Amino acid sequence: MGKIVGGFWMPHDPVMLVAPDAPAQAVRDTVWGAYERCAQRLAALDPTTVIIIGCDHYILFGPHCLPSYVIGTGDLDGPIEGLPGLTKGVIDNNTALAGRIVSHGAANGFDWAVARAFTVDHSYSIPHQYVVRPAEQVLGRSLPTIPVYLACGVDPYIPLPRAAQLGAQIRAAVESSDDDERVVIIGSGGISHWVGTVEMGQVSEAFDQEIMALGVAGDLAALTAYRDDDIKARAGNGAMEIRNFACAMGAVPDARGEQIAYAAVPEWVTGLGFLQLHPGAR
Amino acid sequence: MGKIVGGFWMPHDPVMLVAPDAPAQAVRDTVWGAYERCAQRLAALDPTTVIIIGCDHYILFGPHCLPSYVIGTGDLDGPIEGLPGLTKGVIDNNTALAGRIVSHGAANGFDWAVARAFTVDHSYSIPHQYVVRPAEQVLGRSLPTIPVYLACGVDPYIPLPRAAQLGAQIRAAVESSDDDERVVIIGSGGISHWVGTVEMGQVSEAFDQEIMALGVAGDLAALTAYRDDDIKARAGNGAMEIRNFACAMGAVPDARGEQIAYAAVPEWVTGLGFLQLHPGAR
Amino acid sequence: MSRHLLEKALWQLSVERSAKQRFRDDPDGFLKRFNLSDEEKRWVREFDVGALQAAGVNPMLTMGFWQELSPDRSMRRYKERLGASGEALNSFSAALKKG
Amino acid sequence: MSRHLLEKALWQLSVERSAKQRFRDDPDGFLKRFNLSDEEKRWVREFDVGALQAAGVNPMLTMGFWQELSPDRSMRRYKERLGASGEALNSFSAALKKG
Ligand SMILES: [Fe+3]
Ligand SMILES: [Fe+3]
Repeated sequence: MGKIVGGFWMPHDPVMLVAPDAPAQAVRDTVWGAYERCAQRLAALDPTTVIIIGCDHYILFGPHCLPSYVIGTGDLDGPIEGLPGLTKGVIDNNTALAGRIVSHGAANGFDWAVARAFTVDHSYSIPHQYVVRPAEQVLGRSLPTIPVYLACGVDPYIPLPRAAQLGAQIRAAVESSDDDERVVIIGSGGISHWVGTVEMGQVSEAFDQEIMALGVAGDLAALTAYRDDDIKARAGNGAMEIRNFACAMGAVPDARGEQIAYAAVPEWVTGLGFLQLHPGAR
Repeated sequence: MGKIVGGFWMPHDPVMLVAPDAPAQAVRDTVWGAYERCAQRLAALDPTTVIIIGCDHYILFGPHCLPSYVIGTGDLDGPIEGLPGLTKGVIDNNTALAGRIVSHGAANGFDWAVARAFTVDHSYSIPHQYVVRPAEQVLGRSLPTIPVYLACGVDPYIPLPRAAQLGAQIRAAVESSDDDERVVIIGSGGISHWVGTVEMGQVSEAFDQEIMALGVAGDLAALTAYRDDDIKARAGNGAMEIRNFACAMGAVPDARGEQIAYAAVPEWVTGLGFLQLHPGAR
Repeated sequence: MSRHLLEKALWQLSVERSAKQRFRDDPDGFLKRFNLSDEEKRWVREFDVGALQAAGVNPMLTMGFWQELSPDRSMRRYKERLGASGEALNSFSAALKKG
Repeated sequence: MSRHLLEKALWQLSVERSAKQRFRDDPDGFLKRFNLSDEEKRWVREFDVGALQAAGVNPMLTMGFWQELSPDRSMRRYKERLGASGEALNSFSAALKKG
């Protein structure tokens, strides 16, 4: 039987790559150090497969077809963007497990849109290249990494409670597998940030700390109780990405969180939180 | 309260337009006459809105995002193809009702992919231009027409039973509306046809008659019990479009069918069936 | 007014190389293919990101559009066009891409 | 072998005008961007619709590809390339588009 052995929350802030020297050295050390620690912890979980929950920023999907949630079940490459530090190329997927998530979903009321040939964006590639790749180095083996994208950036948004239910469906699908998969799920997203709006550059540390505290408490009910308007007003359109946190938390059985790092970084226009989700007793 | 006041099954065979003179005159009269009768019957239902259930033929959606079902909630134009007889242009949508179907779905376990700006294909435009437009002429008013597309042409296909459930969800959404909408739903699809395979040009009249009989009987359970492999083997990859029939039948309350016309037309590579779905007593 | 068609135009400009080139060569010719009002076309042609956002266009699109195609790509000027002034204009300096 | 990447290539060729032109001008150059084997590239370059379908490629794509880009667009020849012979070759004559 397959198992979700753990999860993470982490940011995918491209400004970090475009303007690496903008914040003070201590801040840079905190953030880059957090990615390294996530990589070490990922390797320590001895996973066989990783799932990254990302977010389209109105590049991958157009207004002619905006899916609520999509999974890459076939060939992968990317990222689509040219960003300093990110290498473009072919990416290893676990097509068998991704296909199982889709067919399990179809039998259980989750109608996945499917990407059979998919080019990922930075919301996948930043966690992949700064956490999954180093963990592969530590383990000396490949970690195929399934992309899932939730509608966080373009409306209609996936409802927050549905994101959590989708995480639970992913867990059920993994657990229905005969293979001894050990799966780690990464919710990729900034906390507060305003993308392209007049408020851009603000960070809402109070909101961020609230979210991190809910993560530590494993309080999925409270995390999914936010209203979209309130999220946008308090923490910006970018904070809609807490859907990815809810999905990851919903996938880890009885998750409790452990904060790895937090930094409010106006120079990188985002509140950056890193957290590990530990499975509880079951 | 809104109501589904009726439905239809009808084909969307582009070969009919490309090679209009290929079959015998009597066949042509049967088929074109059937579209006219459907238009008259549509007008007689005095609808306010039409929903057309179409099928992408691997043009509208690519392998990077294959939705199980999509609805056009905003601006419409098309069709995308240049086909003799079809006029390209802006199309009138009922955005309020389409949006209601999406939000009702989100609250009831149907996660619609959404097309906010959408160019339809011939599976919408053939019924629209040969049935809805003439009905508008008869009625002297506009009939806004919502596009829905089910995954019938490209795998992963929507499961047949799910297509019927989706129809029931559309009905529930319409009935939850305060507006006095009178909605007619059109399942657009060929019956047997092989598209692009070596068998292309065959027609399976036995399969077609079976499907028409299930339509007349209103036997949705039997219609949704076919296995995909059997459909493809007996009636071709094009016959996967009976999903659209199941969706329309699922939307019409206690539907019973009335056959309007059937013609096996190898010259147009398709078995062409026309049927009206009458709501039963409730 | 349609935010959807505005988003369709800006999305094509953000993902299709050939669309970008057509827009650079002949903005009016590019915009003719969209069922937009004259005013909406002007917002696009003149990079009026404030008006576009007021019409409901997704800010991720307006930012990408500005950064890729506007004559003055500065994010300071972008925020100015959105109505920022004073200290708010200087609240970040990095050469932003989408995040 | 990947039917997905073959479908990606054929889908681009069916919907993107600029892709069609690049393929006409320089098929190898167009195909280089896809992570396909030499054999798979040959199937596309040589319009081997039979091999493409055997690899799992959707027949709607192979037909559109043949009708838009092959030197010999006849549907009789298309069916021949799929293995039809004798009477089956003549079972329909219309200039088919997708249906
Ligand atoms: Fe993001
Ligand atoms: Fe069709």
